[in-house]
Amino acid sequence: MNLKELYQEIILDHGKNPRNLKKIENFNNDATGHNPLCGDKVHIYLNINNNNKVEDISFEGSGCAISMASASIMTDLVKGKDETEVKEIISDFLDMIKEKPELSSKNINEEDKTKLMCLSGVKKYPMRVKCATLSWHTLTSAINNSKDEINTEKMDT
Amino acid sequence: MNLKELYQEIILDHGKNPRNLKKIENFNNDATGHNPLCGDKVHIYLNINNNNKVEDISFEGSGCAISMASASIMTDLVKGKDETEVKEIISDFLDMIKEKPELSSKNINEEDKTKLMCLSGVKKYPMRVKCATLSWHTLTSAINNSKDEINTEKMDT
Amino acid sequence: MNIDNIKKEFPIFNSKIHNNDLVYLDSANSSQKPLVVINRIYDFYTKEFSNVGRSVHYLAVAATNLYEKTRSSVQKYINAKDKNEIVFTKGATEAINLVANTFGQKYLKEGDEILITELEHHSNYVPWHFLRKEKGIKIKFAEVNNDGEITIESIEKKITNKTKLIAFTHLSNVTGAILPVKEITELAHSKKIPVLVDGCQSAPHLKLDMQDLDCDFYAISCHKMYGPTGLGILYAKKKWLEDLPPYQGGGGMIGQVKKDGISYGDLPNKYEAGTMATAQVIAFDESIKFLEKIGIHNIMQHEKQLMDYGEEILRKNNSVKLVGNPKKKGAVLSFTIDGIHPHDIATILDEDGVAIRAGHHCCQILHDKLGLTSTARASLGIYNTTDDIDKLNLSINKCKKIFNLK
Amino acid sequence: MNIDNIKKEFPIFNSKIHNNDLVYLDSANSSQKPLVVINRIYDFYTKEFSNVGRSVHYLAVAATNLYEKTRSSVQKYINAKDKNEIVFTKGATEAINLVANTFGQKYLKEGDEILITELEHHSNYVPWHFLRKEKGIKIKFAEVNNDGEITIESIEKKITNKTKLIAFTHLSNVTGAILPVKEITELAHSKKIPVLVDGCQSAPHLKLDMQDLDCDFYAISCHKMYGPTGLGILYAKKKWLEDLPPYQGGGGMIGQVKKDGISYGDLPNKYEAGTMATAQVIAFDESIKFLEKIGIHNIMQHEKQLMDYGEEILRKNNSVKLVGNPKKKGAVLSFTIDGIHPHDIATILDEDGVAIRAGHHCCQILHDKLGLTSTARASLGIYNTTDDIDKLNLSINKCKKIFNLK
Ligand SMILES: Cc1ncc(COP(=O)(O)O)c(C=O)c1O
Ligand SMILES: Cc1ncc(COP(=O)(O)O)c(C=O)c1O
Repeated sequence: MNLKELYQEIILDHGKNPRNLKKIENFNNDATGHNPLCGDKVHIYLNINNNNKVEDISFEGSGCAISMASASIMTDLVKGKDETEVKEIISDFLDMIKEKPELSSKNINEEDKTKLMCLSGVKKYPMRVKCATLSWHTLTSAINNSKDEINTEKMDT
Repeated sequence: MNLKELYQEIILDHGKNPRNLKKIENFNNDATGHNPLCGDKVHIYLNINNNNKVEDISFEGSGCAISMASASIMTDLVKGKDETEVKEIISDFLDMIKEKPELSSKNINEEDKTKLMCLSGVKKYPMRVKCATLSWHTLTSAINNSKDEINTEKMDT
Repeated sequence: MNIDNIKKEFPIFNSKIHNNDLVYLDSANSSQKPLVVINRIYDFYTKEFSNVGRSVHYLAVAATNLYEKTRSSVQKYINAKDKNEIVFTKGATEAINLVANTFGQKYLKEGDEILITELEHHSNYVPWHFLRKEKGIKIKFAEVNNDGEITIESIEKKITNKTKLIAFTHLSNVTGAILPVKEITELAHSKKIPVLVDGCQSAPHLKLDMQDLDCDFYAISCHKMYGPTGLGILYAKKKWLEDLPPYQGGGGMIGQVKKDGISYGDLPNKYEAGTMATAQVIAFDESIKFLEKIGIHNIMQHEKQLMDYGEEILRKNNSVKLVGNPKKKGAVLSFTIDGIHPHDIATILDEDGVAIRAGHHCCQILHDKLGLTSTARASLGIYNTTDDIDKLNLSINKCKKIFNLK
Repeated sequence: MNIDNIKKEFPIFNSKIHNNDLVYLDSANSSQKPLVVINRIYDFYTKEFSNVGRSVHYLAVAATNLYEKTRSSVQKYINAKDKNEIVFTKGATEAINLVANTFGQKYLKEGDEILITELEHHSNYVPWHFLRKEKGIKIKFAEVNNDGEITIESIEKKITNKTKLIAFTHLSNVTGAILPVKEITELAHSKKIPVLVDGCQSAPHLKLDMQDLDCDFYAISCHKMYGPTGLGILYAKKKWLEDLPPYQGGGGMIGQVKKDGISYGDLPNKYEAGTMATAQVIAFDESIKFLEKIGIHNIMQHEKQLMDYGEEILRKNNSVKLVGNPKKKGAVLSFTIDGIHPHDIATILDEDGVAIRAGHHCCQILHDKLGLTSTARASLGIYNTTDDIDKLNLSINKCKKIFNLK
C-alpha cells in the first residue's frame, strides 16, 4: 500500500524530531523558500568555511512530515561535504525524485542513500513532490547565496 | 407562412418609399433614436403649434424595411393630431406590439388601424420588435423634447 | 426532491477513488454538479447552440432568450429588485475586481480607506491592494475574535470618516462564521458607506435576499452553487451599475462607437463585454431550479444537522482541534491535529476516498493571525450525509495511527 | 478524419430549423461544437470533476493535470516557446483588456500613441479607449483601402516616435482580409514597438505559429475554435508576462499575502486569478485534438475552395455586392443587396434555416468608413459545404423575390 511507502518510520521520525532545526549563530550564507500553495516555508543557514566545505548547516521552518523530514535528512547529509559535492548530491536527489529509479552519486554512502530513498514514496503523489524538494532548492540558493526567495511554483520539479 | 405576414405589401411599399423622409425646416422639437445592436438610427423632427397640435412631422434615418415602414406609417398617422392624442396612439401601438391582439385607440381611424396592424407581423420575430418600435419611442422623446438619445436597449418593448 | 437521497442526482458519486466510494468534503472549493445541469450543457451544445444577442437567426434568438431567462431566475432566487442588477462574470473573483476597479476609478483617492476583515479570502483583498498601490488608499482590517468571528463591534471600531467602502465575507471559508450582513450594512449605510459582500460561501447554503440584506454589491461563484465552472455573478444595486464606469471594453457593451468617442450600452450589457459564458449561464438556470426544488429551508436544516453532528464527532476525537468556534456557523469544518500537518492528513484521507482540502484556503491573513500556516478543511454540500462524517472520522483515526498518536 | 463529411461529427446538424436543415453560416460569431468536445465536458462533470490547483486529493490532482495538459496542447498547436506563455482568460475580449490594462499601467502616459486599424472589432478598440480617457493617450487608425485591406504601408504611415504599441486583427471579421502579421511585426520591432494581434478570426482557420509570427501578444476565443463558451487564450511572450503587473487579483495568483503587501505567483498563475473555467479548459483539449486530426492544411484547403465557390456564386447574383475584395481573404463573405436591409435578409434567410448575421459585427468604425450602417455576413466553418452556399444563394433569391428585385 502506497501510504506505507510514503510514511515510512524514518520519515515519521525525522518529521517529528527534525535534526538541525535551529538557527546557527555563525552562518555566512542563507536562503528562504516558500510554497505558496500550502504556505510551507523553510529558511536554510549555511556556514561554509574557507575550503568551501559545509562547516555547519541548519534550517528553520514549518511544513508537513515530508518536507520536514526531507530538510532534516538533507542537512544531516551535506554537513562536512564541500560545495561541489553538495551540488552534485542535490542534482542527484532531484533527478531521483523526478524520474530516475535510483541515486547514483558517489558522494553519498549507502546508509544515507537508504535514508534518501525513503523519500522516493512521494513519486506516487505528484502534489507532494514540492514538499520533498523545497528545502533542496532552497539549499541551492543558499549555496549560491542568491538572496531571491525560492518559490517552488517556479521550479522544475 | 410568417414571412408573408411580416413583409406585407404595405410594409414593402412604405419601406421602399417612406413618406416624410426629410428634415422639415421649421421643426421646434426633435429627437434621435439608435439601436446599438444593428446600428439603425432615426431622427424625428416635429413642428408642434400653439394648440399643441402636430403641425408637421418628418424623419431621417436608415434601417430595415420594418423600421422604415414603421416610421413612415407613424409620421403619416400622427400628422394633425394633438399631443395627448399622439401619446395615446403611441402607447396603444406599443401595447399591441407587446401583447394585445388589437389596437383600441379611438384616435385612429379604421384605415390607419389596418395599416398599423400590418406591423403586427413582427410579434413572431422577437429580435425585430425593436425595429418596429424605435421610431415610436423616439417620437415620445421628441414630444417631451428630451434631448437624450433613445437607445432601444433601455426600452421596455 | 428529497434531500436525504440527493446523492443519486450527482453522477460523480458512482466513481471510485482508490477503490473507495467518494466522500466529497471539498464543496467550499467547488461543488459537484447534478445531472440536470450537466445534461443541460450537453443538450444546449448538441441541439441549440448559438452565440447570444448578436444575430437575428432562430438559434441566436432562442439562446438569447434562454440566457436572459437565467438572469430572471437569479434575480428571483436572490430577490433582487431588477433583473438588470444581475451581471454575469467569470467568477466571484472577477465580480470583486470589477467593483474594486470601477469604484476605485470613480470614488477613491489617496488616503481613503477600504475596510475589510481578517477573514477575507485573497479575492477580497488583492483587488483592494491594487488600489492601494495605484491610488495610495489604505486598507483596514476588522479583527477576528478568538472564536473566529467578526462582530459588528469589530467593524464599527475601524470605521473612520475616511472609510469609503466596507467589503466582507458573508460566510468564512475557514472558520465557517456567518457575519451579520444586514446589521453591518445598516451601520455602514447610516454613515453613507456602501457595502460589498463576498457571497461565495453563503450562496450555496443560506437564503439569499438582496432587498432584505440591502447591501450594495454581492459576489457569487456559480461553480460553488452546483453550477458550471467559469461563471460568477455580481449583484449590484442599479444605481451603482448606472453610476460606475464600465470594466472591460469590447463587443456588446457599447452604444455608439466613433473614432473619437464611445457611448456605452445600457444595463446589463454595459458590464458584459465580449462573448459571455453562454452555455454556462443557460445551464445555471438548472442549478437554480434544482436548489428551488429541494428548498433552501430543507438545505439549511440538512446542513445544520450535519454540522452539529460533525462538530460533535470531531470534538470527541482526541488531538483534533476545530478552527474557530463561531456562534453562527455554516458548512465548513476546519481542523488541525496536533503532530500531523494538514497536508499529510489530506493525503492519508484521500487514500480512503475522503476528499478534503489542506492549506491556507486563500486566507493567509487569517492563518497568520491564528499562528498556523495551514489547516485541514472538510466542507459540506447538500449531498453529504452523517455517514460521510463518520468516514471522515475513521480516516482521521487512521492518520493518527500512522503517526502513532492516540 | 475526412473533412468532406465532418458535419456528422457535429450533433447540432441533426436539428431542424423551421423544419429545414440547419445551414450554419455564423461561425465567425461562434462555431458549433463537435461531439468529442461536448462529451468531454459531460464526462468530466459526471466522473472526474474537481477544482484545480488547490487541493491534494485524487480528483483535484487529476483535474490539475488535465488542465495543464490543455495548456501544453495549446502551446504546441500555436507553436509557443513555453507553456507558461499560454494564459487562459474568459475570452479574447478579456485577453485584450488584460494587455491594455497592464501594459497601459506600466508603459503609457499622456501623449503616447496606440496604433490600431479601421478594421478592428470593438474588442480591440474600446480597451484602448479606456486608456485614452484615463491617461490621455492617443489612438491612431491605420486606414483600410478600397478592397477592405490593411497594407503594411497604411500601418507604416501612422507610426510615429510616440507609437507605443500596434494592435490589429489577423483576419477581419467583416471583409475577411488577412493581414501580413509577420511583416507588420518585423516593421514594428525594427522600431522597438511591441505588437498585439487579435487572432479571434484567424485561429480557427489559419496555421498558427507564434514563433514565426514573432508578435508579442495574440488573443484567441476558444468558442470560435470549436471549443466551449466562456474561454479564451492570451498568448504573450514570457518577457511580457514576467514584466507586466498582474491584472485581476484573487486566489491562486499570489505568492505571499501579508497585511502590508503581497507577492505574486509565478507564471502562468500570476494571470489566472480565482477559479478558472476548469471544465472548459479541459474540454478544449479535445477541440485541439479534433483540429489536429483533420489537419490545418486540409482545413485551409477546404475553406479556400468554399470561399472561391461562394465568391463566384455571389458575384454572379444580381444586386448582391460583396463587401471588400482583399487579395488574401478567409472564411467571411459579407455582402449587401441593393434595396434590402441586412436585417431583412437575415430574417428571410432564417426562415429557410440559413443562419447568417446582420449588423455592424462590432465594427462600427469600418461600417462608417464604408458608408454602411450594417452588412449581411455569411461566415464559414469546417462543416460547411458548397451545398450550404447554394442554399444561401437560393434564399437570397427568395429575398429578392419578396422585395420584388431582379
Ligand atoms: C475580430 C474579433 N475580435 C474580437 C472578438 C471578441 O471575441 P470574444 O467575444 O470571444 O471575446 C471577436 C468576436 O466577436 C472578433 O471577431
Ligand atoms: C470566500 C471566498 N471568496 C472568494 C472566492 C473566489 O471565488 P472564485 O474562485 O470562484 O472566483 C472563494 C472561493 O475560492 C471563496 O471561498
